[in-house]
Amino acid sequence: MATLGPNQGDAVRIGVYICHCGINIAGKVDVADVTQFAASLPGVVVARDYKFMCSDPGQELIQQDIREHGLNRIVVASCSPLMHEATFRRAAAEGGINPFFFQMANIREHVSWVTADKAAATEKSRALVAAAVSRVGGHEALERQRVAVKPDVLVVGGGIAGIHAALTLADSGKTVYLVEREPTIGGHMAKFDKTFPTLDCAACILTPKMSLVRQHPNITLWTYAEVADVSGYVGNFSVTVRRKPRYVIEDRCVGCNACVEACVFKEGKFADEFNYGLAKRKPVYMPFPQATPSVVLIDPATCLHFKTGKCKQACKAACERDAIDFDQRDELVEIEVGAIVVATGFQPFDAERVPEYGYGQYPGVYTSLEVERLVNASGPTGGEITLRDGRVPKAVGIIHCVGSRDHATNKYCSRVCCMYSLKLAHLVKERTGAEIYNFYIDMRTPGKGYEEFYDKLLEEGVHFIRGRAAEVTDWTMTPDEEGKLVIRAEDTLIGAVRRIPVDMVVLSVGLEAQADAGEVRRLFNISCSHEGWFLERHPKLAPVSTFTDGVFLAGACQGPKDIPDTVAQAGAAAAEAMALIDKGYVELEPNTAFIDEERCSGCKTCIAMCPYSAISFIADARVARVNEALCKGCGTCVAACPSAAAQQHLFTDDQIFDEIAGVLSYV
Amino acid sequence: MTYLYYPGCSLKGTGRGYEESLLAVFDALQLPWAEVKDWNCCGATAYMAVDEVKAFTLAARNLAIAREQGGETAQVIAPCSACYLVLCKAQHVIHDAPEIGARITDALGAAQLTYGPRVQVRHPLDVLINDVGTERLAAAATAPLRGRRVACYYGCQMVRPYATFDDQYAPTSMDRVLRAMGAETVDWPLKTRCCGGTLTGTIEDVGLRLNYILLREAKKRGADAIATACPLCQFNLECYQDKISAVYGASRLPVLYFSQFMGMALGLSEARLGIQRNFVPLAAAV
Amino acid sequence: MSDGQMPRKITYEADLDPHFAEEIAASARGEQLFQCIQCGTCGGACPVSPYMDLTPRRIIAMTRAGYKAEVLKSHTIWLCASCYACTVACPKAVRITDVMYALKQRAIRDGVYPKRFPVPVLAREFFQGVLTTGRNNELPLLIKMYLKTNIFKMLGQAVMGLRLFLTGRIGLKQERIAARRGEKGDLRTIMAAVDRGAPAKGGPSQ
Amino acid sequence: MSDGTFQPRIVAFFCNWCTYTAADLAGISRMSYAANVRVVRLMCSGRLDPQFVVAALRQGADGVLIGGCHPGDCHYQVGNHKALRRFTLLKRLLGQLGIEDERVRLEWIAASEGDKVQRVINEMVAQVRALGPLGLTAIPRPHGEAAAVPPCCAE
Repeated sequence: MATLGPNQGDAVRIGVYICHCGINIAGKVDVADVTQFAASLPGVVVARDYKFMCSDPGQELIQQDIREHGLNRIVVASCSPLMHEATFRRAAAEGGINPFFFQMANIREHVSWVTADKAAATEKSRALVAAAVSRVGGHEALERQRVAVKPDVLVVGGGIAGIHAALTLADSGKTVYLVEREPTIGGHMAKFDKTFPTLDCAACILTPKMSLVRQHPNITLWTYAEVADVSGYVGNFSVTVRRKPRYVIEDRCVGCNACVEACVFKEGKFADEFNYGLAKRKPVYMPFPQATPSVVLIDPATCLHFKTGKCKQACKAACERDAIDFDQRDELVEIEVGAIVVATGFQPFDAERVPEYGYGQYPGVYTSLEVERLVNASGPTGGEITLRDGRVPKAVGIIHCVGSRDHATNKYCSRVCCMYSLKLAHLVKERTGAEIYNFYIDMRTPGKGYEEFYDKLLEEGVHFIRGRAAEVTDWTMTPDEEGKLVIRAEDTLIGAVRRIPVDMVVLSVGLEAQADAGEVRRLFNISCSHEGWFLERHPKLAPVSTFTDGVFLAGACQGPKDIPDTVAQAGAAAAEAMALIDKGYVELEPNTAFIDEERCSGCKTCIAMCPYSAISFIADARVARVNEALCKGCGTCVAACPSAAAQQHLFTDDQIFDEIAGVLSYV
Repeated sequence: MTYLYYPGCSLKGTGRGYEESLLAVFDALQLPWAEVKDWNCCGATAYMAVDEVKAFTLAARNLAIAREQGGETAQVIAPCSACYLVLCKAQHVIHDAPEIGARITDALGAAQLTYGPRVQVRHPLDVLINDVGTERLAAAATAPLRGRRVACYYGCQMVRPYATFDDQYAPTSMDRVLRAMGAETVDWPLKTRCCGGTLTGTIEDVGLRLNYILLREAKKRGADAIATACPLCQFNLECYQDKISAVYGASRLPVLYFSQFMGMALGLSEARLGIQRNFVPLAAAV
Repeated sequence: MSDGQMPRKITYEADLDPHFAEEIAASARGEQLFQCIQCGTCGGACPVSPYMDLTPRRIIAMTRAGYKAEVLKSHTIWLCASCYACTVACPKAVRITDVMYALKQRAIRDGVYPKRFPVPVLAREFFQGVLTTGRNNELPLLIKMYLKTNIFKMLGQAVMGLRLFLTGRIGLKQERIAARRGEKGDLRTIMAAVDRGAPAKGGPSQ
Repeated sequence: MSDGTFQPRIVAFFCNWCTYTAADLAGISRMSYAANVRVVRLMCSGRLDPQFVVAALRQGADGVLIGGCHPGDCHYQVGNHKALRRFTLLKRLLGQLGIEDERVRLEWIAASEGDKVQRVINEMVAQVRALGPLGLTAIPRPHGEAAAVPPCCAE
């Protein structure tokens, strides 16, 4: 056992509390043994075990012991400090001692939940408790620094999640910057025809919200823009937004489409992104009729002016308000915000990655999103469901789980495909009277009114084949298969392999993280799961927070979810951001670095280490000094200091050496 | 570098035409080769049904000999799909299941052989596409196969599940090789659908039907011949055509090894390519 | 499995073999058997499934549940042509072809395959032939198989056999490897060593 | 743990944001792994002073594991790069002292990689167990003693 660290003032009197966490810890760790062991450690005055230390009586126990036994240091061995460190620091403070005279030992996540053997778990718990006891003696009293919070909020992504979060925040009086990468807000929802399970029209419920965003005095909307850089920390973020040139002056354009009419291309010639290439557009175009803002843009990749420099610029001539500007460049805008809501959404799975289903090979194979556009009255066919050759399908196969629940693509369930497949089955049957065959693995309809929707489809005579389709092919076995696409699958409820000829195949593609999720997450300093979904701070208790304070998540960027869940989560993220801003300040963890000027040799090694330029050299004194307001508390400078002059509060060399000694003191 | 040619049993028997034509093509393209010395049967599918470890041991004996003959990174050419698969599979199992791997390497050691984990097992199409390249092939085609419409049939075990040189669902290597030789190849969806393997010999009605479907579809897509890369596929598709015709109606279509087509394009004689051994003459599409 | 006149369809737990699934999973080098979600992709992808009495999916389910007798006497495992279509298509990475091999090995070991069914006979004869000579000799193999299963069927193959002989595609000469007993690379030495290295339990009886 | 096999003691230094969180995730996911590793939490792998490693080895650790965010993912921008540079120098020094390579290991483990925590710890425990005890004499560290590591390791 190492000697206790040096302390200022009174002798160290430590209280150690071993939590059972019900059976979560006590089921694996002999808590009585660990408690007894703790009692034997130097400086320990009281050692107890208790069923739930985080409960009110548990915290009360600590406070009572502080009063009765004059404790001045507290160690709690329970769950992860990331879970309850704040709880117990508060308990210590309420008990009358400095909250940083506290140390936690993680014997749940790091011991009881990961160790098979009881004796080994108990021994490891002893070591971690010994380390905490060894370290806490050297803790110093610290004060938290308060920093004012900037009152504005940035919302990234203008799909339904970003729209709802922005409106909620703006309605509460916050100034909101809404940044959207595409030329219009609306996201995927704007492309849908109807929404399950109520079958209300997506446009009818979405477009009013889109207009509200445009009109709201508290919202600054930047479409065709991306966040280029983020710096700062909770309450004080500096953000750079890059507005891409749309070659149209946004304030002047009234969306009259005169330029589109006038374009030298008489007909649309290029794949229309909004309709997944099922329609054509011109180089100057309005993304879709209800685009918000109602402003056209010019695509330089297809515009004759940009490609050849030899266009008569009919669009420019046609604009009465002189809004066309071929010389537009990227524009960088700097803003300061207190909180950020990330709502960057998902991307649909690329169906060509499952070659068995023939997407891109057979014209009769469509993705579900393409069919959304075909069903849509404002879509490329005016809502007529016709195949690429003009025929109306008589039989349609809908293949579920394309790019979901598959080790070769995505292992997870995309959550929405069963329901949207049912919706499309209903819509296609309603419009065409076709026979519809759903090929599913498991029908997943957990949601309000969802199972009832499934019941309705069963009544409508839609066929359900429980079996994952093995292939879509065009080779035939029987005369009725001629000219058709054949779906081969085992009907598992019957136990027979079936070949079902259809005219149209709909691939219910799953949801994937955006291709650039990795870059976006670095920008905001947040984490990703293996699949690229942004990681929430806690899967149950902090579902919209991230590991970076002040950055919140909304919608499908966190994982596949449907519209009701997305909107609920967007509201939650807005509320979290509001809570932060309305509080008006943040208390920073006092783990900043500092320089012992007596020891500093003025070598400036630390200065180069700091990524935040928080350390400067004081020429007169020939020492380095840390600006604590800028320091984020990584401790990189401390590790680099050759004379041990640089130190970090809460992580001083001595505290860490004590912890190492403690962890190894027990064999 | 010399390619080590692993014939396997079929290329010395029913698949003699494959051996003759492939080696003639290798010679014509000046690809040096030597036969694996005292090779043994790969183990094939039937062996795995009896004792898997012994099947992999059989395969590993060949790889050990190849290592001795051609060094640690010797390149073994396995033209027969079953041999190719079994040799690849043995390598995977020995690598992935260390306890089985140890048993096998110990057993080889008992007969003074050392397993070669880095020996590369390659299909001749892999060599032709990646080592030679279609440009060189096209340049060598002195008698290009103008006007010939070939359905390339890859079968199952060449592309599944271990091959990395081609796509598992829509392979193209044989098509690319034959197109370089001047032939036209037809696009058809049954390129990798199984011919039934030994089922023609054991459960004949099932085997015949599988091959009937393949022949019918190839013809329907306008092919005037099928090219294969496996002695068993060739045997099933060709030698059973009389029986298939008896059950399902006339189904005659010439079935050649891709190497026989190549040899023709390279100007080699039919006799050198073993074409006279085929049951269905090249001009016999019905 | 029958109570008097009507066949009993209910299965009692006592009818099942609780260890069967684990034995098969172990023999197929992995426990992916338990990952199966019964989606049926295997049967849909299988070119031979139209002729199977039980689809591959049912084989997996029944193996998992311990229906040893029913699984081992199923035609399915002998119809499997090892084309690996199911294995590459399986969304849960179950190596179905290897499961079929494990079941074939078990059926041969337990001697419960369908009577006079030629596949297991072919497999065994092939095995013995290769063990003796190191090479597969197609003609003797086929003759033996027909002798042991259906001798009349051999007459149906006579025409083809003759043509193969005339085109030089089948020979009478016995192919064999050169390494003799005790020499370097001798197959019998190797196989005996494999047997010695085998775990105490399992491994086929010959 | 009392079956007589050598139980190595390994001290781990995990950064708060990635690897420590990943170890928590391994716990939440109930991924069982060897109990031989005891974690000391740092805010950043950049805080890792090579003296910590030396201190651990001197006081009886048989191995040291350092965990940080993947390159490019550091919560503090580049702390993990600094850690890597120091680690490289430290390894050279330890090598000269005859301390085997497997005993001191640096791993990038992201917050989502609970499974990697499990795999790395199990792997390292097996490797160090195979090497046997390090057997450096445990000399109690006198407080305030000056750096026992050459200045080259400071950065």
